[in-house]
Amino acid sequence: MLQFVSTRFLRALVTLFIIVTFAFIVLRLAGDPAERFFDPATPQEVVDAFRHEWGLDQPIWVQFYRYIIAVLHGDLGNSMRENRPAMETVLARLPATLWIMVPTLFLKTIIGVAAGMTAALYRNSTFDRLIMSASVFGFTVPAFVLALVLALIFAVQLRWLPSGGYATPYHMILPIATLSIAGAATVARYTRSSMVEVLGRPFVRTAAAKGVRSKQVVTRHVLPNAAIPIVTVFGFMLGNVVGGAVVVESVFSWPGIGRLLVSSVQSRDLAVVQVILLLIGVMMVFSNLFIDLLYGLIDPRMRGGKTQAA
Amino acid sequence: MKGQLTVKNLTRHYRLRQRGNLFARTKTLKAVDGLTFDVAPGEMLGIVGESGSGKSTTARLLLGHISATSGEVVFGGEKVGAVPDLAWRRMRRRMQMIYQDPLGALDPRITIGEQIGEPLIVHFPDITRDARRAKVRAVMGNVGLSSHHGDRFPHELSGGQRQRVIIARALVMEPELLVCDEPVSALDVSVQAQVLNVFQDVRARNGFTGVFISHDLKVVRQIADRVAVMYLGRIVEIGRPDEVFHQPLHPYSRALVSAVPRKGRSARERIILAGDPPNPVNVPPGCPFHTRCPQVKPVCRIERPELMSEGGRAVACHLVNNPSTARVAVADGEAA
Amino acid sequence: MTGSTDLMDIRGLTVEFEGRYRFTRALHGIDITLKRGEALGIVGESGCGKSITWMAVLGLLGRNARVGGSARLEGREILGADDARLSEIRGGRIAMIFQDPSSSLNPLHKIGWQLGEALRLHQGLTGAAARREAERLIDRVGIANARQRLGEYPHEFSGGMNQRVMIAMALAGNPDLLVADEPTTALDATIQAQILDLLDDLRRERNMALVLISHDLGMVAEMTERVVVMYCGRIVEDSPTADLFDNPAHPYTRGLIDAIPSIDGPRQRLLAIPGSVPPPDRLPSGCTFLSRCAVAGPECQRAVPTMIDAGTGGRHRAACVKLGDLLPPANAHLPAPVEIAAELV
Amino acid sequence: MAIEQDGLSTDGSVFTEKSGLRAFLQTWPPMVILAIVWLGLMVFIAIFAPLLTPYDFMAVDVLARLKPPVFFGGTFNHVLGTDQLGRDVLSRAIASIRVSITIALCATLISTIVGVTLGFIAAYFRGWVDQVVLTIVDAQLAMPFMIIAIAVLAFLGNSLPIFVMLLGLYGWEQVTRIARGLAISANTQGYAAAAREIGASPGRIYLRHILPNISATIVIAMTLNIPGVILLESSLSFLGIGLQPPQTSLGNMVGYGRDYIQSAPWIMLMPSAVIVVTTLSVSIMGDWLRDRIDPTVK
Repeated sequence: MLQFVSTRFLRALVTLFIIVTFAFIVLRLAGDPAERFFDPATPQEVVDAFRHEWGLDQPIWVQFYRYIIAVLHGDLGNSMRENRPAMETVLARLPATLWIMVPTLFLKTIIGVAAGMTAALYRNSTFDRLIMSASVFGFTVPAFVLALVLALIFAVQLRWLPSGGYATPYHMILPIATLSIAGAATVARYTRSSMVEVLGRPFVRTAAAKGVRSKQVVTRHVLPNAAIPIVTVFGFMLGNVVGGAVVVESVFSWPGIGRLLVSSVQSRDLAVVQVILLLIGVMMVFSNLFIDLLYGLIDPRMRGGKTQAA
Repeated sequence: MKGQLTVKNLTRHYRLRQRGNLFARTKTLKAVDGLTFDVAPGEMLGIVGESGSGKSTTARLLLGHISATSGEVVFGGEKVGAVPDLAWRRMRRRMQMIYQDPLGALDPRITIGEQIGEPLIVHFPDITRDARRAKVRAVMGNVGLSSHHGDRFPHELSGGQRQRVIIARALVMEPELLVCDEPVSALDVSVQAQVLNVFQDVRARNGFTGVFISHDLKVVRQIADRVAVMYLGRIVEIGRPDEVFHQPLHPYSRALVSAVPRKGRSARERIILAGDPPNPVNVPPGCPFHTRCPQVKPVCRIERPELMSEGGRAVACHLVNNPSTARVAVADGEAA
Repeated sequence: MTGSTDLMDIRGLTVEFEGRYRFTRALHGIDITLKRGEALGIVGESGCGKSITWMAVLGLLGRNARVGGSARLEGREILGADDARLSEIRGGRIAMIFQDPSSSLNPLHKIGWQLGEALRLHQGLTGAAARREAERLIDRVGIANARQRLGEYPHEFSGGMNQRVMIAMALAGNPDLLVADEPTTALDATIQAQILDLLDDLRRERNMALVLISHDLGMVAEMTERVVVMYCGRIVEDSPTADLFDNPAHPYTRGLIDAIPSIDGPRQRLLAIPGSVPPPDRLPSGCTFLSRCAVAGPECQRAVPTMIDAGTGGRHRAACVKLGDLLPPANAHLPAPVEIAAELV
Repeated sequence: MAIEQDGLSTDGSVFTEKSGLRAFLQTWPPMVILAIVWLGLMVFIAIFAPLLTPYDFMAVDVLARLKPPVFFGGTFNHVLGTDQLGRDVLSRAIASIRVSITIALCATLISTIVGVTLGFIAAYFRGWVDQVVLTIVDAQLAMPFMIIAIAVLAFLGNSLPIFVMLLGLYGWEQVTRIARGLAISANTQGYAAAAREIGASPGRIYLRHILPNISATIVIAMTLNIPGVILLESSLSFLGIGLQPPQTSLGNMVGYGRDYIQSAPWIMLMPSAVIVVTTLSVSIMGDWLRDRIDPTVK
């Protein structure tokens, strides 16, 4: 088990390193930022000072080394717009994003798993077709369309809910609803296909043949096995929520990280963009690590360390 | 044209790593551990054994599909290598293999006729289309496929017909050596009989040297001139099928033969071995079979018996080769 | 109930599977009667409906199957029984084990848990009592070190060991009938011998009926008292085991016997049945064996043959209209059908 | 038909036919037919867009601003109304469909080529090359592509070629995994092993044997990738970091229309509907293709 954990941990570190390297490469590919962001009229000293601050006058590998060190210290430059460390700017916006992400994760998991399970158990019934059609619809509708349509109905027409802002709990409802509907659709689809696959495996037949009631076959034998693939795609689903948050926050004027990202891109506040990129990377890597460990906990085959032909 | 196949001290070890682990010690799996045998020109050698005995690894080693850890395979005076160079390609023309799963070994998107002709395209690019077609038709006739099958796709044929296609594809090169790995195991009894008959017919016609691997003793007896019994990567007994199957000398061969069901015998007469074969990663010291042998003697746990031949028959067992030593060792063991 | 009553009585069992365009019949009316403690073998090549018969009886076929006919356990109909009654029968009266034991056990649960579940369901045992009984059963099926092994997972067991666990689980409900569906197909020869030996012992010691489904005629011959031969979803021959091998009546049975190479006796060319088993949607009309039969005549096309007496005492029956012509020269081999004739599809 | 149970039947196979309509509907579900018709229409529009637009999609007509569609008080001059600059919504939608569909197809083509190439390289070399490819795949999976795309656009700016190349990286990892997996399984026990045994060269094995065999699965993966690309493109354009004016795309239209959600919702609803119906159609068709054609899911 210790070896299992250490291997996973090492893999997470490698992934993190790749993401950091990626951020660095993109940064450098963009060319000399000094030339991009100062118009030719800017005094040379200002440009040079900027270059020096970013270490742009050093050889590339020194820049990379310094970059890594800086990243490790959490020192990622200043936000040009707010003139304070980019990290601070981003962290200030984090709570708003978590306020909609965490409820969304819960909601979509519960709704998605329940719907997917029911669909799998009553496969090819009208109910199954209904759920599956709804789920296809749920994940092919772009988040911004869904957000706008919900806003149009509940805010503009019915005037039940506010169309944007960050003041009362009511403001949370539409963003969360938008993200949950799309997310639940994906979860339902995975759950169904995973359940259907497990239902066809020989040990399910064995359980039925030894006299386990249908209901218990599902709860005791099928569900734990179906959970494995569902858990493994959870990281991917988290990514979906993060991606969707960017759009939804923009539509509902929700002051979270997603909206910050978009506005920073538009105003070319690269330091902030970079911090957000790395922050999301770290979050994703650790949630994937957590999922891997969870996976090992559910499935005894993963932790046994059984030898296998190379 | 035939050639002699000589195998000397052939060994294939695999290094194993703990699954999903970067730091673990590696272990060695001895899939094939010191095989020595020859197959005379035109002879068919059968190899029997259970899973993990190294039969399939042997097949791939013989054809240079994988490289040997040590030892060598010589066919018709030329060493069989595993590096895909010019010599390897030249050897490929002379040696062919037949697989267990006929559907998997055929490309589902290419017609039967083209697949049978493919070795010709690969090795003799200059041959004309018509000559190739004629050759393919002739070979198909030999294995009992009619020419209209040539335009079909593998999924349109039955299991037995597919296996005939595999045989035809191997035969189109007029190979001098044919290695067959469980060629009839996936087939139903009635179809298995058809394919075995095809084997005998094409052998009578083409006269290649052959190695026939199977877990089914009855099938091997039907087809082979000599049979080798493998256990944990080693040959424990080798001889003519009638001798080995009627008077097996090695205790393992004896158990294997007694496990073959036959009518008019009660199930009670089987020799039941205890336990599973050991994992090839942990081959026990001494005789590899001693953990399950009903007649185990103390010497078997210490000393590995050599394969000793006597008049075309060879056994690797202390009890058979050197009964006196075994007895003495027993006495020693009791004294100690 | 006395020992002489029939344990199972299957009448006119049909199964149809839903395809894209239509339902295709896979079983065409199966009749099997099974006595208490009897060992019955069911043989036939793959696709003949051997397993489907018993899966249908236990209601283990999926939703896309339509089952018809009747199956009575001690006179009570069990086809179409509700979930509660079916779960009492499954494992409690009729237990079933399958081929490929390693994937037939739940990979996420310990062996002891899986065995305990069966004990709780059929004997109401829990806690220490269940544990003791589980240890006893595991020990009985020949797994050493029972206490420790119960805490392990199926992937830590070999295929043969897993099949022993399956058998122990089947015994947990003290069933009257054990259906073993190709129990040794995935196992090595020496392990196969161990499992068969165990099944034979258990059957005798518990006076349990055994249905052994296998494609291996030799294995069935050793293990059973009576054999049913199936072909294309029908029973073509039903006979006491000894009689079947001495006087095979149906040409298909003869073909099967002749197609197996022998381990002793003179080595001779095999007499193969030409062609292969047709899929259920491409059966010929009349006798389904017609296209592969060496002795078929025009009368075979007229109707599906019924089961008629093929020997003395009415215990040996076969479904072949040529039976009368075939019977006299018993034991004589049929003429070799075709050399390696081109197969026509 | 003879009665089966009494054993006097002469039938071979016994079938219970489903009714003709039921069989037809199970083979060709109505949704699938609708999806195919819609996609055909989209492709038709994408090809013949310049011939179909009643107005130049950039033509500004200040006198006809924010005209509603027909049946909502509008006239037949502008069937779907006009936007805030008086541009014809129908013409803009047709031009946008052309741009969006073209981008989606190009991007998917790029990602498929990248994916198959990397998958084959990994399968052919195995060993550390394989490990490197797998690690990159893992890293790609670990990051939401949306975030990567936004970051890249922020740093590199967004010209059309960069935008298409970037979208072309969406979904490559799925194709790589599929191609690698199928190639390895064909190599270890299947027809590719047999071809190598015969003596065929790697080029012959991969191009003549493996590629044709996995093409069905790859095409299906491509089909299922298209909705993702459309969503990504329209989301980015919606946020104003994707395609820039005067270029127009469906997401772009929604983005600019959202300011008029109260006064002129049709500007936003029309392109939204096209996006939804198109992605829906592609998904429905992809699922249907997978169920019907792909042998690996059976």
